[in-house]
Amino acid sequence: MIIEGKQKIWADYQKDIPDDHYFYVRSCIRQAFWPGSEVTFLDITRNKLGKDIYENPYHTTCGGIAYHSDTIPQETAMTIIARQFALMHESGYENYVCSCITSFGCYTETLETWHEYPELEAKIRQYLWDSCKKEFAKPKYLAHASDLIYKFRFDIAKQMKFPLVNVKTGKPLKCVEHIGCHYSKMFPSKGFGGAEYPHVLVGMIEAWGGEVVDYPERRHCCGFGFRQYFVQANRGYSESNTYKKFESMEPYEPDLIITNCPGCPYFLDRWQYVIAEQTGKTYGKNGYGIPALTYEEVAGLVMGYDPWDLGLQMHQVAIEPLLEKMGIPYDPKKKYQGVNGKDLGQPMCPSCIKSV
Amino acid sequence: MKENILIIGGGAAGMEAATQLQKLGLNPIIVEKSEKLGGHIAQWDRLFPAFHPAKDVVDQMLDNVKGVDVRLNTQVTDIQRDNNGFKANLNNGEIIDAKAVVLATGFDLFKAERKQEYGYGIYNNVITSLELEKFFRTGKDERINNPKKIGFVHCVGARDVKVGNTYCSKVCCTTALKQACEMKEVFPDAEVYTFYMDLRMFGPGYEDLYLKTQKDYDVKCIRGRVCEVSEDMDGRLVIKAEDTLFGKPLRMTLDLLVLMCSMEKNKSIEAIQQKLGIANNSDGFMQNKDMYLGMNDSKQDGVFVAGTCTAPKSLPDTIGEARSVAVEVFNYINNK
Amino acid sequence: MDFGFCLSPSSHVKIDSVDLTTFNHLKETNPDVNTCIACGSCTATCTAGNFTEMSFRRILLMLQRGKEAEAKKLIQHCMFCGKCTLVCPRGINIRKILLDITR
Amino acid sequence: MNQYIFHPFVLPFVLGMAFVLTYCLVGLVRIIAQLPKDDRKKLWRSLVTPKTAWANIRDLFGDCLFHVKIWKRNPILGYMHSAIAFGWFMIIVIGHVMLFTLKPLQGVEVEGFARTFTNFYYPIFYKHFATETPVFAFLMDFFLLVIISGILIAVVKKIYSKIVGVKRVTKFGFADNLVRFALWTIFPFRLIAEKSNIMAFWWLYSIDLMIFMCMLPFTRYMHIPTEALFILLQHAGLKAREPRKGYNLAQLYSCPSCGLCIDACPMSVNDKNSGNTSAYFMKMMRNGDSEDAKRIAETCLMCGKCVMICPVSIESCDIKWSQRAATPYYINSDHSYLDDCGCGDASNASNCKTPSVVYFAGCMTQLTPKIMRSMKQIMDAAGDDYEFLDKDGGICCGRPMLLSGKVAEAQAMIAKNTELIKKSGAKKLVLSCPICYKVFKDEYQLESIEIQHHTQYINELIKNGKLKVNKGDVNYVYHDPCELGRAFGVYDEPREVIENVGNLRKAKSEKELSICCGGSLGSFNLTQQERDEITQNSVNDLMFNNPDEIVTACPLCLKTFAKKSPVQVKDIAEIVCEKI
Repeated sequence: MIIEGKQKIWADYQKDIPDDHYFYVRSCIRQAFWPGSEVTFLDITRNKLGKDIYENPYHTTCGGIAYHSDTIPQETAMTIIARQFALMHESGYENYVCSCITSFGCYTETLETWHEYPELEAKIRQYLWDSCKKEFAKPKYLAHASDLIYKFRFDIAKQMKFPLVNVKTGKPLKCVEHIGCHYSKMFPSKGFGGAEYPHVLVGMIEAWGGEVVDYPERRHCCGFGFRQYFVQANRGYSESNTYKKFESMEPYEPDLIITNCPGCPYFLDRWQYVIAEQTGKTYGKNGYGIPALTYEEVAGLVMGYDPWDLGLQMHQVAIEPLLEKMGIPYDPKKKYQGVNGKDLGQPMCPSCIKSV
Repeated sequence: MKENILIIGGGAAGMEAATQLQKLGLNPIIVEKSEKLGGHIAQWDRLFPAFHPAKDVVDQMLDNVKGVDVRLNTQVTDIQRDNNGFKANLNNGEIIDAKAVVLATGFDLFKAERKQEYGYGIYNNVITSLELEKFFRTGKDERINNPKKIGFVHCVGARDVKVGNTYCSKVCCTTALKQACEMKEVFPDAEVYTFYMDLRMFGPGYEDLYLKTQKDYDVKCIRGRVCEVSEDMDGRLVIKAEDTLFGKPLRMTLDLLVLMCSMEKNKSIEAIQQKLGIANNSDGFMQNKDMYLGMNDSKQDGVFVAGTCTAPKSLPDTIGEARSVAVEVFNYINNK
Repeated sequence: MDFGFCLSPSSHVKIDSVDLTTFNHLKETNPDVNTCIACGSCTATCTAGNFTEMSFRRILLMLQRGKEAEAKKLIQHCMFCGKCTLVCPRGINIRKILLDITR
Repeated sequence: MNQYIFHPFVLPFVLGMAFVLTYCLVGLVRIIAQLPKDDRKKLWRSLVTPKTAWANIRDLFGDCLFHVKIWKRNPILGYMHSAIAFGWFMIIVIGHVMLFTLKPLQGVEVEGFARTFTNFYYPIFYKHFATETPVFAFLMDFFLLVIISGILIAVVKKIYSKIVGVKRVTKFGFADNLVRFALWTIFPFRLIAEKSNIMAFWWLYSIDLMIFMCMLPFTRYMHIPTEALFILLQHAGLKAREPRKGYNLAQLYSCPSCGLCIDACPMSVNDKNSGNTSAYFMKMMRNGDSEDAKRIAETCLMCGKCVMICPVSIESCDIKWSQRAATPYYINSDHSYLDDCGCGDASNASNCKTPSVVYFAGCMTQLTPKIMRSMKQIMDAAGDDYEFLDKDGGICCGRPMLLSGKVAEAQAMIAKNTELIKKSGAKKLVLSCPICYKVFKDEYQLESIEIQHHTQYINELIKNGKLKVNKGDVNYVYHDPCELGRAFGVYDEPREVIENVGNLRKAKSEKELSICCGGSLGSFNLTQQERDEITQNSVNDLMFNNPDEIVTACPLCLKTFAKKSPVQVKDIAEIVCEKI
């Protein structure tokens, strides 16, 4: 591997991210999968980095899942997006930041389509007015939330308490970075580092002391793929994609996987359990899996947030070995306790992969 | 006094045009931006289809242009029409008056790093066809360490809208097979694969080369474009392609991947080209008057084109065009 | 546990691990096997191909891609009539190769 | 024992004779034992059936002693062979007859066992032990000289074979050469010994005989005793079965390696391939050199010319076929798909009338549509009701499969085609391809359905006036396809047809001597280039009298010749069609 070659590409694929004042929109499924992540993101940006980040309570889904599942037409999806942009405009913001990669893809695609087909933009403007009586507006900047963390990765590093280093060996943790397909595969110029060698997560890993694992199936989709998952009979196809990635990364013995998409950490996490049940195989050491975390969770961990506050108990793959490696203190008793100390109930113990 | 003919470019087309123009009693002046004549072909080791040493051809051409006025390390910075023809300013301060201009500016090799998925410049064992020729000439390339499995990718930067080049680069197929055979000669134990979209063996003896490649050299030609290259734990290359004839995706590990870079228009001449009013054709190369009877004429009076500045061409094609441009220029001068 | 779905096998041909013994053996006695250009003439004219999936072109590829069992299945349909050999533009002695594969 | 009835120099001879007799006897028993039961029965029956018994006697004398077949082919070689064989035979016969008239030199009478023992060698060395009557002396000397004259020809042939009209001769190893040298010298030594009575020559004569007889089983000269058995077996109607057993073994040892087949073989056009001819094949099979023999068995075009030309009538193609059939296959054929295909089933066509003729074009004809088109026009013009069985592609006739030695596999195709043909209800089957014709004639059980090749069919149509043709002035030469000519002797019908539509010129080699086109499906191993050489040679032969067009009656020959011929190549149906 010639790192200079990658650096050249990374330098070529940079984009402008404004320094402050962001309009934040959430992801539908992340709130269910990883509720701690978005909270942590807002906390880090607002309270640790001191940024102005606004969340409008009236914002909705971007329509992406319905759009990619062929259940709503493009115009409908675009009108939903136009409404989100209008909310931003009404709130006095022009830097649009979304939490979801699917959304990011939809927004990028929509903006590019409007750019190429102004008549479509005019049509949507009319639809927006007809349906919501809202003024059409486009954001000045569009960013994914991970772009922000990437931008401020060194500021976070300054506040870092637990770098991505194995405290026992002193060696950097081996981190697999997994980028959501819709981050830059559709529009390489819209993502940090482009489509082939994205830098957005690599930058975080490097800044926080980890070592990036570049394995042959790095580019491969996590296996979510919307329709492949939604139909139960097709789920084996989804699972097989994940399996392919794990088979490819296994020899590198990664310590964790960092992702920036709602679906990826979910599938990379849950399918490990399913693969273990079906084949008896686990990819971590001693019967554990490889933790697949969101970038916010990783940022939270290195900055010293309590693992259970970050919502790491939501992961099927036990997180404890990683915490031990990083030397992060945690209270095993509190794993399944809610914020008010209420018992959340433990998951049914899987027969193969270790959950504690 | 002999009429001056300004030839921009001292590669195969420029040298051959100068040779013929001199024989026709005109005074060709070659302006070459690099430090020596020969162009791309001088970087080549052997030529398809019969593995003829390129040096023999280049040396013969160099011998032929002895006595021709040659300016090396020189570029045309400005060119204007005047009553006598053209007035060209060179970057060494010199001004050349010429009756006609022959653009023999050749091509640029596609920059392989632009096809990011092939990882040129990122993975250690991905090299270009030109670098392989250098290895054949010098026997030295630290990336080539007794490879056991070698792959060739055709059409890198050609027939590909993703890099903006929709044309076929014409010579890469034959070059790939030639180089594949040569690799087998250097490394007889290696398995050599070529990944092609179509094998375009258009010239005399080329199809025989193809047959020889398959039969005598045991090179395996797989119809399918390599779509993805990665590195494995041992630093070997993992490639993915579809075997389209078999109808199944395919993956394999290679020790060396050679990218058959296509020809692209020489961009360094664009300013002068604009000054002369020569447009580009749809492939981005210089436009000639028409592709049948006016292939050496540009749409501008007194400006002629020869060789790969108008389209990808093989060496024999280029030499043929260079000879015909000499006749065109000669007729132009005599009819004036 | 039954999830109602399972891992689907990879459709990739993994050239690295393909067992080429049969093909290489064939190649020793019939160097022609390398020279197929996949024009499909043999398949188009095949008498057995009129009724079955028989295709010499595919059989050759199957042997090179580790699908020997499939190749051997197809070859069972051959009638050895020799039309393929007559139409091959590369002059490959197809009938002989087919016969050799079955040995 | 008196020196006049015994001398040690007879011992080498006695030893040799005892050895060769034992060897032959054991061999005979072995071959007979290897025969399948049915074949053995056939053999016994043939020996007592007057017809075959007579043929046995006729051929034993005609072929083994007089070499009639060689005489016909080449009188010089015929004389050479019969001089040696018949001369020697006569010397032995007369010698034994003489035994009763001989007077021992010392008047010593011997009785009992000694008498029997002396009888064994007495006629061979009689001059040393006894005086003979002048008539016998003359006869003995005469036949001895006849033999020597034959040997002289052999010596000349060895030195310069072209003088006796043989281009290529078989190349032999040490043993063969040694025995040949022994054979050549036996009789001159005997002559000298008899005339001079020098002891050394008696010794040489006897040792020569010993060498000849002891080495005989290991050389081509084994054909001398084996041929007699082979004639009996062949007349019994036996067929080749296991490659190196029984009848085949007799055939293998009956081959004299004379090499006549080398010149005859179309492959010999390239000297490199003359090693693939039957003479060498038989030799390899005898030696059990099976890898090479297997290769040759599969290289042979199966054109049958070597069989036709063989002075011993050895069916070498059958031996090659039995070698092919003995090859094990690890993948068996599966033609079960034929069961449900309604291929070529034209019986549901619009005309419900039963056709009088069913036409089967065959695979090869599918590649030469002009033959099919011509045949349709001819049948239309003749007004015959016909059904075109494989109009939309049919099933292979099974002959190519048989040629690869697979009998059971071919049955699937034979059965399906039989079913389709019978279903048509036609009384006549017309074929365009001699390859099909061969298998339909040999293997199909079509009962009352008459099988014709289109040459025969067209000839019949012209003869009975159903087809009117005009005679043109084109000069044609006709190529006899192997599987029509040599296999079934269909020589006259095509020639009659051609003479009806144009002029027939002769080729250099015609009819049973016709040279294979080189395209034969019989060969598996020949490369395209090797085939091309054969084709070129065959074309040259056909062009001998500068014809305007080459006519053949086989789609494969047609396709093959078209590549190399300087003039147009047409099928006989095509030229007839042009003249309707």
